[in-house]
Amino acid sequence: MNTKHPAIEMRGITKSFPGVKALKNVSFSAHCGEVHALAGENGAGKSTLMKILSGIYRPDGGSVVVNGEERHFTHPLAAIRAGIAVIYQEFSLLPERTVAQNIFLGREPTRRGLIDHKAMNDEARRALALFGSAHRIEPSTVVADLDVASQQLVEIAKAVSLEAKVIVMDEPTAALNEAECEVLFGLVDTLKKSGVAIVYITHRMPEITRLANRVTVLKDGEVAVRFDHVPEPEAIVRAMVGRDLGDFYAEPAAPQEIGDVVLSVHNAGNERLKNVSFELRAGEIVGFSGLQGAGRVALAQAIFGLSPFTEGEITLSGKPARFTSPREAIRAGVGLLPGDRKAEALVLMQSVVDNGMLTSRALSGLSGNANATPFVSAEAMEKLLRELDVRAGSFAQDIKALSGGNQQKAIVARWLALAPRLLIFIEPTRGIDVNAKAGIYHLMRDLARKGTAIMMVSSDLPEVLGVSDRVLVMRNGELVAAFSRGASEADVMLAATGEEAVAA
Amino acid sequence: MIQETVGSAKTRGVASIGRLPKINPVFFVLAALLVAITFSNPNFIEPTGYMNFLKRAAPLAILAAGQIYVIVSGGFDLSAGSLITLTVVGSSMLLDNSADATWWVIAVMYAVGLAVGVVNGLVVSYLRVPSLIATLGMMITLNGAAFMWSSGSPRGYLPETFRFFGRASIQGIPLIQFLPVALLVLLVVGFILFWLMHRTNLGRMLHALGDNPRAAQMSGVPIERVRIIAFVASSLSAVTAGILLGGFAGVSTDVGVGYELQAITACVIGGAQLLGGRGSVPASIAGALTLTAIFTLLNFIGLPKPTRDVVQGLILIAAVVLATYRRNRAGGT
Amino acid sequence: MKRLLTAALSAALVAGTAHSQQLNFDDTAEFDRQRTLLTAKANGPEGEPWEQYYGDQMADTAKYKKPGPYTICFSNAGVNNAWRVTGWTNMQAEVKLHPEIKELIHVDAEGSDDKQIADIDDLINGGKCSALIVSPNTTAALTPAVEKACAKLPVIVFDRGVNTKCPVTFIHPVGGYGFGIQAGEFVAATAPAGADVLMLRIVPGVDVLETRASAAKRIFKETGLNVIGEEFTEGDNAKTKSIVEDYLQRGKIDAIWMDAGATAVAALEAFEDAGLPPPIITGEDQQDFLVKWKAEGFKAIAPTYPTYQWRTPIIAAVKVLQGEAVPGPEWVMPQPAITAETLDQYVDAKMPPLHHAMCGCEKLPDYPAAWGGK
Amino acid sequence: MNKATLLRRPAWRMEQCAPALLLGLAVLIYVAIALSLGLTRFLTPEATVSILNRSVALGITAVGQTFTILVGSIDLSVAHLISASAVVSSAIMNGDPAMMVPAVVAVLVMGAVVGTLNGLLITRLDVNPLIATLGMALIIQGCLASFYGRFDGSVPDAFQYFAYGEVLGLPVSLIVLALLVLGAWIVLRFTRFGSNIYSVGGNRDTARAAGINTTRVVMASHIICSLCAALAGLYLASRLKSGSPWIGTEGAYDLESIAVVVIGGTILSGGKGGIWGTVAGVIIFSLIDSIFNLAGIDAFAKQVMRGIIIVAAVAFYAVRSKRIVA
Repeated sequence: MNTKHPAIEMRGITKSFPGVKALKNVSFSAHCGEVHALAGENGAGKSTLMKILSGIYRPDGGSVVVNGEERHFTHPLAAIRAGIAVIYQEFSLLPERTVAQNIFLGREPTRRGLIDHKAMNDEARRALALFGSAHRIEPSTVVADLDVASQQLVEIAKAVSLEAKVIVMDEPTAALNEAECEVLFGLVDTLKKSGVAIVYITHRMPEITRLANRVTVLKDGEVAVRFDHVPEPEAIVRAMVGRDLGDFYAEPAAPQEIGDVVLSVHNAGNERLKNVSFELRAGEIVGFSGLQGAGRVALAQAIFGLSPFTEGEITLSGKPARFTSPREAIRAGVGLLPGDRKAEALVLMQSVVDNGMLTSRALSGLSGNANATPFVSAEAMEKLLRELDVRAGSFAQDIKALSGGNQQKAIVARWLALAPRLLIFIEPTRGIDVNAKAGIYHLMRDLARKGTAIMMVSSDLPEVLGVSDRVLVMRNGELVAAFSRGASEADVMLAATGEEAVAA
Repeated sequence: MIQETVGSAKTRGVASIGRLPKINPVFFVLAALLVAITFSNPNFIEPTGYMNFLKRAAPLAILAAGQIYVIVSGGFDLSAGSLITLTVVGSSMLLDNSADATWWVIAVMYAVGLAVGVVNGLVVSYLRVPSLIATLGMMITLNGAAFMWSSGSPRGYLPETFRFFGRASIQGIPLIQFLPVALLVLLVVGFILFWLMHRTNLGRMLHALGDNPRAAQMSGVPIERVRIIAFVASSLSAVTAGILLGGFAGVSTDVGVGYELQAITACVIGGAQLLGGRGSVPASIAGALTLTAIFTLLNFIGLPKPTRDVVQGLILIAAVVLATYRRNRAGGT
Repeated sequence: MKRLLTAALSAALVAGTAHSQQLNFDDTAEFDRQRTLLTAKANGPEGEPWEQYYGDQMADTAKYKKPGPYTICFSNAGVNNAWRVTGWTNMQAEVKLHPEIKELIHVDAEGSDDKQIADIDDLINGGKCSALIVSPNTTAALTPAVEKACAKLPVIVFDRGVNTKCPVTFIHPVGGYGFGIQAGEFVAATAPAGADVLMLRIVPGVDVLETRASAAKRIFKETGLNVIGEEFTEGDNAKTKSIVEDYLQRGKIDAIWMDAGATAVAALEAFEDAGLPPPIITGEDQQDFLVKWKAEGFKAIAPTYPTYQWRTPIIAAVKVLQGEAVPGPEWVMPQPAITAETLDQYVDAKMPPLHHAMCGCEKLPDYPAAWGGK
Repeated sequence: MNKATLLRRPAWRMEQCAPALLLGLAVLIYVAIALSLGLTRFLTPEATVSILNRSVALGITAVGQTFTILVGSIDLSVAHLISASAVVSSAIMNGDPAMMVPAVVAVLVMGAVVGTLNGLLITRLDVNPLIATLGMALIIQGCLASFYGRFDGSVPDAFQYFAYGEVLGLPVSLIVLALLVLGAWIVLRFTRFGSNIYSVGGNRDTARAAGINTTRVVMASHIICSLCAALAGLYLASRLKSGSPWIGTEGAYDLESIAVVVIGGTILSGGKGGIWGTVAGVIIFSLIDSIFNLAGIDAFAKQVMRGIIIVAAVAFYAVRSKRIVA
């Protein structure tokens, strides 16, 4: 192993997109056997930098040096051949192919020119064994049949099996629960020990503390600061946003602010939910915690009519509310902000205003004036967007040009226009930078203050504990515990995992 | 921020009509072609010249204005051409030269169109068959039905009352001398379709549906209903085009052949995004006029038919390349 | 890039043509032969042209003789235009006149050579056919299939031919030159010297249509008429009307010559809508044209490619199976043109617009209902 | 850990055996009709071969179309390419057996050129494949039409061996088709290229990020498709002794080949399906033809039912999916 040179070194990288300077003179390196954390707000340039490293983009200026040798990757394959593997934030698995086929995508083992399926499955099984016996993922399973966490693990196995010298992990824990995170952290440690250089991109400070040797913070396409040690989380956050975050979470609701029951679910269930009973009141934010697949999203979707309840009594403000379609739920005053904005909320080719007004228009008469619905007019929507501080060159521009946080706020505006009784947030801050997160939290609280009941599903435990007035925990499709404000992470985790988890 | 919001208020007017960043290039192309036609045939600027041109283009323009609904919603309607055939053949069968029947026959044809659109929409929405296949099946079925109904060749004349829409002109109008009824139909249908697409909730929902069906569904858009309406709009426009074509040229068995692809071509020339989310009724109509203008010009220049095929192919590809290029330049990443 | 593509393709095609010789659609000997036949006296019963024939060469059919009842098989290129619909109706009606025919098995190739070959194969292998009638979709393509069939049973070909003499007989009217001559000579005789003639054709490259056009062009050239254009309408009314409109916008048209009459009415309407008197026009025996002609009395002729030829194969098949001689190896039948003098005989407003009047079907069972008349 | 993260048992994947079910149904109907009409001679091995032989051209084209659809593209230019290759081959051969090899080479080169151009338009210029290949179809048609009437070529008898020859009682054409299918199966199942086709069809960005040269895969798929169309053209020239410029369009090979591929369970958006489904689709189409011939249903009614069958067969796969289609 050559320790004189860093495993990779990026020198003075500059990259522009039409109208945007994405990276300005950025230098970055990673040595063998270290974890170099890369932090920064969304849009700070982290992903662009990594796409240059992996050969997806070509830099306008600067150079990429691998093992002391300057390289110009023109294709991702060149980067992979040079020993650089990237685990992307967005899943890059093919749902219709098997686990083994995904792991060996584009580099299937062959014998006499033909793919050796048996060897491929065996190799895949070996790569998956890194996660221990807990995740028995069969290599011949079609990926679509796996749950989300297993899919993420396959994704990681894919990068690891490349036997790369450099592994870039772009928010690898975004879809993992705490227990699965631990498996991943153990794996990172193993890789580090075996001399792999790891670039670890994350928003989560505890992960940096837990794993990193060095930290680089990007801000607005430039290196804001580089620490050769792991500093206090506050220092990193300060460097990312340029100010202190005293009021990150909003004040909880005072008892008198909590009003009547809005949603009541009694002994409800469907194929993924069993015997669920709870109430949501006006003015409160209730967080739903649990492992991936515990049924939190399924519950939200059941309330919203997307995969309806098949049994139980559900009432909304006293009226029966077992909805069979989102439209029906929305008409009754339920709103839902999905976790995957791009796939489930945004209409990317339409303007910011169009995105904001979509639901208002959907509930109005088909032949009604699109710019003056009974719920909101185009002018009023623009005012609302301005109030929410949605930043866009123009509200008439396509929403795809906006940052994640601004897109999320535009989607919030979509629901605000309807003044819903109950608003469901799923992973409200996924892929949103620290600064914008605080804005979303305050927005949620303001809504609650105005009398909306808020249900929040999140995998970010500090977020759940920091934002919610109550926390409900789910496991295997059932509600297993309820905590009032002030519960500890340990309490919630214990409830979420059950006793078996303690043993594991 | 304040400056930005001022900017947004100013551009909002543009936003509401389909947000074309600039004037759609199809209008310039059309203008250039009309000038070229005039040069090759000075008579074109006479009312008979351009009115004949517009009359001839009207069926395709109406068809394109309907097809754009399906394209914006993310699909294709390949059954439009065969529905034209069915309209002409069916009308001739039912009418058999009896003028009195005109109105109810037209009503029956629109009912058939409505049914075809609804079935297309239902098959795509509920049986989840991609529209390419669903409307291909419908196309084959309708062609077969038209032949079955007429046992191979239409068995009735179309009376002048029926042919009025595609053939007659209103005489004695100042400045333009006369106005073909077909053009009047185009103006009325075009306006209705324009208004529905660019001024109403339906239009915005169509765009949302084509852009991201899942997001549309989760935002409360009645996606099945909206999709069915898109197919119905296309089918009804096909019936209208059929009535005009039957009127223009009388009975024949293969009137509609190839019209569906021409309509899709017109929409693409008008800058529509295939697979949904973007498209404009006026630009599609302009696309149809452009296509007709190209054929007319090639006719005037005296190019043989084979060349026309090649030119149509090249223009089709060039239009899409140009649109992609513009979008990439304008769209940032 | 696209230019490159066009160039490449053209090059490929040119390379292909380098070796092949041009098809001869302008055969002087054949032109003269057909011109003579048009005025020749046909053999056979007067007034029943479907039984008439030119020449006296007969095919010996003794070896095909077998007892009835017969199953006649018919491989049809398609029923995809009005002419074929009328013809097919004729044939079905003709079968009803022959009690010795037990069944007519009809297979429709839907205009596909490939399917027709498979169909013929099926019919032979089915083993039920006493005789096979073929109306080939394409001459060259169907030749091997017909040859194969000849080896097993008596074959009768009509309409388009095949490149083999193995069928018992090939039934067809005089031919494309004849059609072109009738129409061309009428225009030449009626129009003033140097008149402007627009030639409207369906598609290029189809043998029967090419010969019609070449015959007419030869006559126009001989008589000094000015052909202002030769346009392809694809048999589409709207296109026809548009083309004529465009020509009228640019100048005058004295006469319209058509290689097939399906869109004649559309061409006339272009004059009508432009407020011009109808030109000299050549059409075909389609009722809509005849009705208009009768009503407006313009100068016209309607050469025909008679649909009564669809009756003849059935007649021939029965004769063959009964061992009677039939004209062969070619059965050339008369190909009359409808003129102003004979128009009244054929015009019938009760028949549907696309009915072909030269059907010889007026006395057949179920006339006129089966043909869509009232 | 716990059950939630354990593998969910893969659901029985119905769509994998759906083509076989549909095929079984078609066979059943055919046999039932043949028996009920007392036409047992349509159930012999010879009849089976003859049924299969009906669709050789469609089969060859559909094998190629399977590649383009799997890779997430589509090819509407095959019908015109079939015409062009039939015409060009018969023109070059012009009855001379010595010209057979040059003609076959010329036609295959032409196919490769068209496939390459389709691929370039789609990958380099980013043109929607429907539009790119539709444009290409018009261009080929135009080029072909400008040579209408100049073709009097015919293939030599020796070349007709392709369509009419028999080896061990099996038609040569059928053997060629079978070999082609086998080859396609091996390519798709056992080569990296085949695997890449599924990957690119499944998600082009993912494939690219995994280091697959997506441009090359799409190009190659289009070239394979065009080569198959060219081969189909050669077959038709051999079968028909000469090439007519409308042979491809009159058989509607463009839309029919797409229809049989999707009836075989390959999804239009790509990445899922396979060659055996296509084979089932082709046989189903042949059977439909034979069933209608047997039952003596007229061509128009047949067309109506054919349209309905196409939609119904695809609905059979699609109706259970939760995906919203357009």
